[in-house]
Amino acid sequence: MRRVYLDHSATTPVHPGVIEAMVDCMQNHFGNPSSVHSFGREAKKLLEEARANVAHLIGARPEEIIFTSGGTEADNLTIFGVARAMRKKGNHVITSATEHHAVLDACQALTKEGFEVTVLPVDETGMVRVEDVKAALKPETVLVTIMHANNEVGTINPIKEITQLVKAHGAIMHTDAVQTVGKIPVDVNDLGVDLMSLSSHKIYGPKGVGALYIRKGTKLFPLSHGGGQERKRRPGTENLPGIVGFGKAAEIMARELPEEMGRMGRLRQRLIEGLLAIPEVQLNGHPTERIPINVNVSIKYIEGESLLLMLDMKGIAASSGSACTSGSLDPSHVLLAMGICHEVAHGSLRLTLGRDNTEEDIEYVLDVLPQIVERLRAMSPLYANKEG
Amino acid sequence: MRRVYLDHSATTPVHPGVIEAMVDCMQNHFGNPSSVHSFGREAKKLLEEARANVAHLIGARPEEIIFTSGGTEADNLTIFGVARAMRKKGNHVITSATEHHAVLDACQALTKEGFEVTVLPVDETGMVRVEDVKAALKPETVLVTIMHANNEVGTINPIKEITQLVKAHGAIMHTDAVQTVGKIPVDVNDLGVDLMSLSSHKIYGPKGVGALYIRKGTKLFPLSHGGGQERKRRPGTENLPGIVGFGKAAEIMARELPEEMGRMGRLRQRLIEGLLAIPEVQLNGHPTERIPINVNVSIKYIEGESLLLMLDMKGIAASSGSACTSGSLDPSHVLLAMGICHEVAHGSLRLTLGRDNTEEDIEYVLDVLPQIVERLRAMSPLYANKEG
Amino acid sequence: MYTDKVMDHFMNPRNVGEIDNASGVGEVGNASCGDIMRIYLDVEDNIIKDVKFKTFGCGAAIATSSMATELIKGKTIDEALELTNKAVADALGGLPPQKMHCSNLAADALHKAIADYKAKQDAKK
Ligand SMILES: Cc1ncc(COP(=O)(O)O)c(C=O)c1O
Ligand SMILES: Cc1ncc(COP(=O)(O)O)c(C=O)c1O
Ligand code: FES
Ligand code: FES
Repeated sequence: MRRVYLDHSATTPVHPGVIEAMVDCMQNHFGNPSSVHSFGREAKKLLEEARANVAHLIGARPEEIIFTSGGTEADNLTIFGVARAMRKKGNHVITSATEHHAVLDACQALTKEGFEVTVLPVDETGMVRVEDVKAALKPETVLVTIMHANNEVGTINPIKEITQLVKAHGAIMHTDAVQTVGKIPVDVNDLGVDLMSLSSHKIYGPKGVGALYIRKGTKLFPLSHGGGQERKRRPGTENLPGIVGFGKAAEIMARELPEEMGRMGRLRQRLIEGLLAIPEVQLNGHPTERIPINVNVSIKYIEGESLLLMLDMKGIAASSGSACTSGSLDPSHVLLAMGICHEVAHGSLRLTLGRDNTEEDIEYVLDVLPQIVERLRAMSPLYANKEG
Repeated sequence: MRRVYLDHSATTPVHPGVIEAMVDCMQNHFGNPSSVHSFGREAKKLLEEARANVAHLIGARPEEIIFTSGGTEADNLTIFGVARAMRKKGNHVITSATEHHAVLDACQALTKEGFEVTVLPVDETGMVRVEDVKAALKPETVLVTIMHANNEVGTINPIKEITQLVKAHGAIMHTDAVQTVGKIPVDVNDLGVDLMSLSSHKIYGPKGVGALYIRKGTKLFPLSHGGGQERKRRPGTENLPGIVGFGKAAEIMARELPEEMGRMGRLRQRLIEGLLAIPEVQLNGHPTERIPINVNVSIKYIEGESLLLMLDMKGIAASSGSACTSGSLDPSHVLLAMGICHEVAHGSLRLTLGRDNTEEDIEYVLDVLPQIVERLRAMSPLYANKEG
Repeated sequence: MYTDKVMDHFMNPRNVGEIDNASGVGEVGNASCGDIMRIYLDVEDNIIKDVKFKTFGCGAAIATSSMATELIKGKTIDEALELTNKAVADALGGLPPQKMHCSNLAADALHKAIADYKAKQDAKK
């Protein structure tokens, strides 16, 4: 059976060149980068090469990159690390309603430490309004964290404008760029942010490794303690194979991005057109300000999990904001924040493209999907009600 | 040139079978374990197989294992997680002077949150005295964390006896078993501990992954927040290739341990004998209660870093507790805690054995080392003084 | 970590040893990391005819000792006094940041040895 992976915002396949680099690292350079001897020095060299590659991808300097165990840790390190370090200056943090749980839940936990957190709303396309940020800034505001692009609907926030406001106000600006890095051009100096979270497994690197960009001079307490690794900001023996893989992925992304961005955009347009040709399907998110790999639609009168399972039987991997897929009782907080009602959120389908996808893959999906939709709708009392 | 790696307590080479399992995971099962579709389910299956293998190695149940980014995170998660969760019950924590920095520094940081920390001394072999634990237990004691074996001198602590006291007192017992798991038999139920830290890269698995054993019913706050992974105790997309590698390493260790333990012990005895035949060399640590891979000696009148560099020129990788190798101003806190003076600590040499080492490796070291010692002593003003 | 120059002076240190009845001896010990360096001078007509050292310390400590002795051999006392710690480190192609304190040893020991020589000369007068 044909297998079509369309869940690249959840995770990506590991690039063959990345696997090769990791195997070389594990077979030939397994030393501990802290060791004095040649095994250690070779490992250290690989570590610093990877750091340079990741820095290059976002226009940073290598010494401004520290490696973490993933995007979640980078987000948590920022939120707890900066807020606690700035506690004397103020106790107010601003974030937005569509952030990843790593940001939202960390901010929520901050409130138990005496912080006040403002969660900004988004408009119906999922975008944070610059004027809302302006209105929320207070003398006590020490940190603003707004994601670069959303993982569910792909909407890109106006981070550059927001950052200008935040910096002029004297607060620290962080953006979770897990979903944009490697997909659109991202430059820390163009955006002006102080901190930026990255994750390797979203850019064809291995899982379990990420990075935090920390602009020189930004104060941050570590989340954990131990050896002096990563400039004392992130202790523990470095995940060398993971970091080497991440570095290789960053190098490949930097090279492929210009061409892939265009190709993804074209596949995406074809997919959206095809999906909107099915009756009662709506596009969620922003029509243009969205990352080129993201398609998110709501297919009315059906529920996302059943849809995913039927697609899976046809070899198609996708995801949904349905409550039934989340393990919790509520559908996607992102779709709800955009003002989409529960019922429509339940029928959401996210298809996220990647470098292995072809036009044939898209045609296959557009061939299979209408039949599935029809079958599910035939079973749905909502659809029956509506017709009746 | 012959290369002899004798720094297995710093990190180990990755076992070829581990690399193979990781490559298979990355090539064929790259899904996100949280995904509904087949890619996700395959990943989830690998995750749970690895968990079962790691659990088996220490006699635990799979649901009592959570994966972390390494030993450092497992230690920090325990110390902050348990202490904060038990805050209402008491604010006293007990640890020992020879713990890894991941434990010592985390305990130090706890004092800023209003905890009182007792750091127990050790005897001249590096062992914690059971009666000292008994004397230190107070009504406010909520957590005791004592390492199973020390990473520098290899001394094994009487964890079973200590745990009995601690449990009878109603406190929670943690042991950092990073240096014992895979080297001697370790069983969580035999030891009776509530929590145990493990690290993959010390048992021929990849760096950047570890585990925390948490006995059912033990309360613990997470260090960071986000997705609900690892029973909400450790969020973030799972480091699947790392975890799969760790699981494979655990499986191999469980199989090889009985035989390797004996072989390591024999190589170690030969090495110790040969080293003690050099004049003015002393063995650091316990004569018998030490892990079979550890040799730690002090070679008087010479400094450890120069010794490591000269050994390195001969292809031999080792480590030292000298201040000059630490990047800080003090020599090893472990050797100092054992009552060894600065000068003798500076001349310490740690050789830690592994599964690739042969008798020939040991003879090579014993052939090369005396000449190096002679050269360095000829340069040493301390040796001159002594002779003069 | 170390430059090739450092490794060369570490593996093949110049002027290791002692001088019997030296014209001047200087010893410095950096209590912080326990390293000790001793320099022996043989001075004739205000010129350093020979110099030897003994050092207990890391690779950088040994290499800087060796380089410092090389740099002043055959120089006048006044020229030798001008030797700075930085000059020694530079001559070695630089030292890692955490090792800069070791380079302070060599020039300091030398200056002490010269002071000892001068004191001995004054005593003779
Ligand atoms: C926007 C965003 N932030 C953070 C994360 C978390 O990254 P990681 O999976 O590496 O922990 C993800 C992906 O899960 C994400 O999409
Ligand atoms: C006793 C002990 N605990 C903890 C650690 C830290 O483990 P990791 O390197 O996986 O962070 C180590 C090794 O460095 C260790 O030897
Ligand atoms: S209908 Fe079963 S989980 Fe929602
Ligand atoms: S002598 Fe100790 S660091 Fe150089």
